[in-house]
Amino acid sequence: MSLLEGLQILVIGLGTVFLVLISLSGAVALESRIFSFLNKSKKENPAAEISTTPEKSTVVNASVGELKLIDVDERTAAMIMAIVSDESQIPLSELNFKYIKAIN
Amino acid sequence: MSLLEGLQILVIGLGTVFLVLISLSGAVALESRIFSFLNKSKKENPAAEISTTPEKSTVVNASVGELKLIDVDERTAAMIMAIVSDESQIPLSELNFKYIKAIN
Amino acid sequence: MSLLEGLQILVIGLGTVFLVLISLSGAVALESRIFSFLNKSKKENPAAEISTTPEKSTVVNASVGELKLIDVDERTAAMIMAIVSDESQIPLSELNFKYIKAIN
Amino acid sequence: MTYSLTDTLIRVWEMSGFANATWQQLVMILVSFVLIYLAVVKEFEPLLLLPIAFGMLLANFPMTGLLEGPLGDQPGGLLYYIYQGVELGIYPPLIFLGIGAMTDFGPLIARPSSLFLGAAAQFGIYIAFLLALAFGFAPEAAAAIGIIGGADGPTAIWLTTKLYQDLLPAIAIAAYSYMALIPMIQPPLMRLLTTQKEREVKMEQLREVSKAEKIVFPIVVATLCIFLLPSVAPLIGMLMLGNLLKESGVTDRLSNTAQNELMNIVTIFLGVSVGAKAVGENFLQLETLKVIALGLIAFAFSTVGGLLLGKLMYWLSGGKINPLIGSAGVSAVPMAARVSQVEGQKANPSNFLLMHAMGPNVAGVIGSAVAAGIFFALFG
Amino acid sequence: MTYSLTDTLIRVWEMSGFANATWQQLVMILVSFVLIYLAVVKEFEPLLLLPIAFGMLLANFPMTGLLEGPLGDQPGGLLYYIYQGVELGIYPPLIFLGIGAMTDFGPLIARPSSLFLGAAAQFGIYIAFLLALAFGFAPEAAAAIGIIGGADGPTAIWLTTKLYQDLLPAIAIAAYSYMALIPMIQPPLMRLLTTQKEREVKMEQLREVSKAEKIVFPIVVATLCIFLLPSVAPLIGMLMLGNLLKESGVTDRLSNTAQNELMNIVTIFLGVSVGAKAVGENFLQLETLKVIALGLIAFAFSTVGGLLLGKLMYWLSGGKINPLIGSAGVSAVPMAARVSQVEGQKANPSNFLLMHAMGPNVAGVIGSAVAAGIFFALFG
Amino acid sequence: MTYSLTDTLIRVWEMSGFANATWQQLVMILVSFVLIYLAVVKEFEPLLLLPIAFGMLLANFPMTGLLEGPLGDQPGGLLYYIYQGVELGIYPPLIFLGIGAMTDFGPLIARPSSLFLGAAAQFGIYIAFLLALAFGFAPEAAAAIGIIGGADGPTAIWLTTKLYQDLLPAIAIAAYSYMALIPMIQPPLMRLLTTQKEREVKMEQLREVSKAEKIVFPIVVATLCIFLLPSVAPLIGMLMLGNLLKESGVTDRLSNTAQNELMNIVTIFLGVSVGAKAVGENFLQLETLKVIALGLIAFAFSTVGGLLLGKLMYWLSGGKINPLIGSAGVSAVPMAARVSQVEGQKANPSNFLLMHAMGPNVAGVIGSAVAAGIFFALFG
Ligand code: NA
Ligand code: NA
Ligand code: NA
Repeated sequence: MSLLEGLQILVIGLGTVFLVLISLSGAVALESRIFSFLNKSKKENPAAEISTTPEKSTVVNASVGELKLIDVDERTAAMIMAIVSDESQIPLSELNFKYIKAIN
Repeated sequence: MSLLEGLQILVIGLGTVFLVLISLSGAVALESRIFSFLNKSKKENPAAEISTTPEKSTVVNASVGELKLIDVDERTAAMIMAIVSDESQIPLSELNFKYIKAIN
Repeated sequence: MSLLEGLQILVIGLGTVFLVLISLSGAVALESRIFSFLNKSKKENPAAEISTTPEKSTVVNASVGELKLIDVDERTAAMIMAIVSDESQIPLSELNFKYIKAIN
Repeated sequence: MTYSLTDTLIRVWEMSGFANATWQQLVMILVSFVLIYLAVVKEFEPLLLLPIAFGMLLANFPMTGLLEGPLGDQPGGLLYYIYQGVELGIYPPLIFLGIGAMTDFGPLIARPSSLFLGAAAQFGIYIAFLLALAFGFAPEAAAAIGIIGGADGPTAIWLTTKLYQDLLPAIAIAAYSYMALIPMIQPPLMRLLTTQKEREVKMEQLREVSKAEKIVFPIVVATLCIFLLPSVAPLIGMLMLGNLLKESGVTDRLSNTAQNELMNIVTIFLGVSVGAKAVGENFLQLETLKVIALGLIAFAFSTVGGLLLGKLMYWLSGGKINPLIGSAGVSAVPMAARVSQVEGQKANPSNFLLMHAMGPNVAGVIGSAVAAGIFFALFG
Repeated sequence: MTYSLTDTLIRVWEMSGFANATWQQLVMILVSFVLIYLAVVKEFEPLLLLPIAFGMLLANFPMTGLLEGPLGDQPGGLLYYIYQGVELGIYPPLIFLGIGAMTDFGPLIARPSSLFLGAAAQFGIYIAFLLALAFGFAPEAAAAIGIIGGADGPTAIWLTTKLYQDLLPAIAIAAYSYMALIPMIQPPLMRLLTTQKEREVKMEQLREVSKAEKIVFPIVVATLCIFLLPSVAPLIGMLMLGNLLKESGVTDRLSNTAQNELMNIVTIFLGVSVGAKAVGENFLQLETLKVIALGLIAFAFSTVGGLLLGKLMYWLSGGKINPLIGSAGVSAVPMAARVSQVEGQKANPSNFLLMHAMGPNVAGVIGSAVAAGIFFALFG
Repeated sequence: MTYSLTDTLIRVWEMSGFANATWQQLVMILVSFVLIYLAVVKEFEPLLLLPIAFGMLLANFPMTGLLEGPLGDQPGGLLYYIYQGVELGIYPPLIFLGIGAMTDFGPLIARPSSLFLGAAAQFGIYIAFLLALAFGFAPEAAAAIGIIGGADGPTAIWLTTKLYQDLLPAIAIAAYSYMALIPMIQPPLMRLLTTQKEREVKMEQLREVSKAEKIVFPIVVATLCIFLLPSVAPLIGMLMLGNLLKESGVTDRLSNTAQNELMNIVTIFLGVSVGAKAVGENFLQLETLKVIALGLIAFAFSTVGGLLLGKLMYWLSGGKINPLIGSAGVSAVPMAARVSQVEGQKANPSNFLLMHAMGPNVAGVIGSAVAAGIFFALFG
């Protein structure tokens, strides 16, 4: 293959890379617009189905609701509960935490 | 294949499924009888070899024995110890828990 | 194969096993000498590059340094932190432990 | 070959999907999007349906060569190789190994009559088989369609691969989708076929099952089933090996790997492979719609079969058996058992049928494997 | 055959490595030691370089038969079988499955223009390709050499296997070594090509990206890329499947296995296989040195490409884009992004470019896969 | 073909195991039950013996086709495919990869003379080989039988597959069973061959071994062993790769997967495959009993070899070496080392031999792999 042909491949190749990635960039931008549009119409119409899987956090919140947190923030508490639940293979809903308290 | 033949296969097929699962059910019932019979004779003769692997729970109990549980039930305590042991790769027998206490 | 040939194979085989393992033993001994020699020259010249991966323990120590340990030894503390970090997928450097205290 | 600018651009264009897509491929891509939506948003058995949907997407892009076999020196496409595990019947038994390692047969051992319900709930298999024959399907195809009524994915995939590979994606998708839809399919039939009084029945607590019984169980089941029906060996054999690894208590590391990493790896490969069979020419046929319709009928009649035998057992036992546990015999572990629990509690808030329904539920896995073995013996 | 003492000793000796080693094998063994040193002590991408080095060691011991294919009844050697996963193009896509499951495309979605930088940073691929042609390499070899500039190991291995297997070990070793050397290769070029003022630019915080966008992203990318360039399907397809398994949130167990155990198993096999191709006769050639030199040039020009487009975007955006994030477009995730962060902070201690550089960084993975697809379409 | 009721019932019956079982199959099924009992209740190396026993069970059900190869279009049986990993010599080296990643060679590095004991404890291999010849076995079979004395499962399986597959299950079962019986086989010989004074010897504490030595060790061993004996490459090569992955400290994720998930998956497949070779016609032969008897002799003489060299070293070292660590040279890691510990402590309650015995113990793994390599070089 001559260098001239090689140069053409450089142009075509790099061009195609740009073409594909620019298309992608357009598609991603379009995707974002669509989602932002959908979100807006959802806010106006809150009855529309929204979330994909928010149930998990709800479960955590529910559990947190029954629990006194003393000097511990919710994130830490959720983490601790998740660890215990995961390790003990007991679903969160069946674990009975009364207090999570920072010790000092 | 004619529908008549299909009907025969329905009868034969479902019949065989029942045949196999009823045999299984008989075998399982028989198995249970045998084990219950063996257990009875074992109770009368406690020297006979019984358990397959009861050592694990024994280990846990032994450890729990050395430990004060304050406002914590045994199951929770065992769970906590198992988590720490598993995660730290230190056998339970080498972990030295002094107290497990519910905080309030 | 005659038993005489078998006997020869016994001699050759076991001899080769010994030959290989004795060579290995010599090589390992030689390896140890070289490393011990290198270590000595390093101690005289501490600028030479030494460790392969001591960074990990440093990280742990750094974190432990910011932390009050009350009735808890460093090993236990490190273990607890490692468990929480591993389980919560939060790097150790971002976890903020203030105290680790044995409860009594 | 020269690489002039225009020639190369033309070549790239001519080899692109835009220049080569058939309408079938485009439709299939849309179908795969719908399946992805169902798997992700509606959570229809996502562990298998999502890989299936993505495999379908990949297989329907034009000109990729992903499914082509080796040609001379040139190796085949990626999906061709991954598909071999389906073609050679390897993946489904490995999934069963993992399922066995995850299954507790305790409730079944405690009440062996659960197995009758696990047999009755294969009724829909044969009804759908008969209807499929009536619709003009070949016996092999009819058997594969019927097995949807077993409500058991790996079994359906295994049998379809052996008997009629063209229907593989349709049957797998129908099986997994209807399994996800069990909470919608079963309750109306349960209320239709049972009385309030029947649904209110509280069942006696199950006896505790000893460790030894649980260890012997998989050996007994494997021996008896495979003796009676040798063709069932890959499925029942691996299911029971997995269960033995679990129950023996001495091979925990093998049991854990079988039910986690090995199963996950095989699940990804199995899903993608099955989806990859769904290329337009085969899938976009009237047959596919028939399969989907017949699959629903199969599920419904399996449910009916379980419920009717449940009613019979209610009657024979003098009202000790709640017929609602019959519908759990379709397998679809553990959804069908949960449905029994929910319906039982609706009739009587203090009613806890879950453990009682788990017996028929796991019996249904054995039942549909047996039914598949019979079809394979007859038509394989 | 008789087994007299002397005869057998002679036979053992004649079959030993000492009696059969070629100088090339001895040199290769030394090379493998150097690579082990680099992997272990210098931590040059040890996850792949250590298995590669050990595979090279094993393959260059004399008389082992590890690489021999089956002959009649006699099965082949261990490395022959493990190598099949490379030969058939299976391992690299599986690695991409795991990478997809580990990658967060959020920063890329938040700023889609990152993709331009991911394209520009493939510049070195084509420069090295051109130079390789000039050095007299065949076009297929030149393409494989060029792809080193993609700074992406599995892509380089995949393309080289398809186009020119003789260069496989040289190219793989160059790719992984230069990836490890990114913190040394890039900074001088970054300082050379950017002004202090440019490097000081703080970028606006990225918007948060919703879960739904992240789920749709892999589907969009797979569809668009594979339609435009079908040959890219195994790499981009698996990358995006892995990402979908992760982002969907409903298949966590599959995602975890894909990014951990499956990836680790394949990494061991891939590394050992690639190293095993480095037998003396092929590796100890002037070509290998040329490959290594051209690889460095490729890395340098890819960095330059990314930086130059970064400067253009700085200028077009009125100074809102810090051109230092351009060099992260070479991929080499996440090292190249970290280098951008470090250089940015040197210029302005309150400058945090890491998240901004992650966009071009992951775009670079897509970019080099696309470049590989183009080469495969042209020369495969 | 018609499907009349009676015809089909007859067909099902004719194809069932009841109509086709041979007495050999029934006996083999009983044998498999005994092995399951030994694995589960007596905990005889259950990780391998339980899969072996279940594989034997599956393989001896009549009419399953599990072991049949592909025929025309029809794919082969499940166990046929799983067995390929044994047939092609792939599983045992992968097990060795995992073992290498689990093994700490520190005690061996600290006292290299441990390797002499690891050599001496292969004595039984050659005694059993000689006796097997005397019993009329072919040299290949005699070598495979002898290797039982190596007390190392994967090595025995690997060599037997290469030399004489018919004996595979007998040899594997003997090897794993006697490994489980080490605490019964060795103590009488240890007490017989050593004096109370010898057993009381406390050994000097081992020096600490540096990380660098541990990293270089697998490279040195692989290089030297494979140079001397190329046929040993698959076993020693993978063993040392696993160890390097572990000791390097930079590839922990690979080392973890090698010693856990990969090893577990391969263990299941290896066990089931080996068991599946135990079909009645081959296994229920006088040869099997001879193998089992010769295996015990091999274990005993390996123990004796280790102890006798231990006594020599006791004498040469002026009483510094406790000869009880010699018996640990048979490998059977870590049971044999524990037996040394227990016997040493019986003689002197303050005696801790465990770490001292670990050196010969891991040396024994290398020793038997070397012995296997020699046999393969001579008869392969
Ligand atoms: Na079922
Ligand atoms: Na790149
Ligand atoms: Na040994």
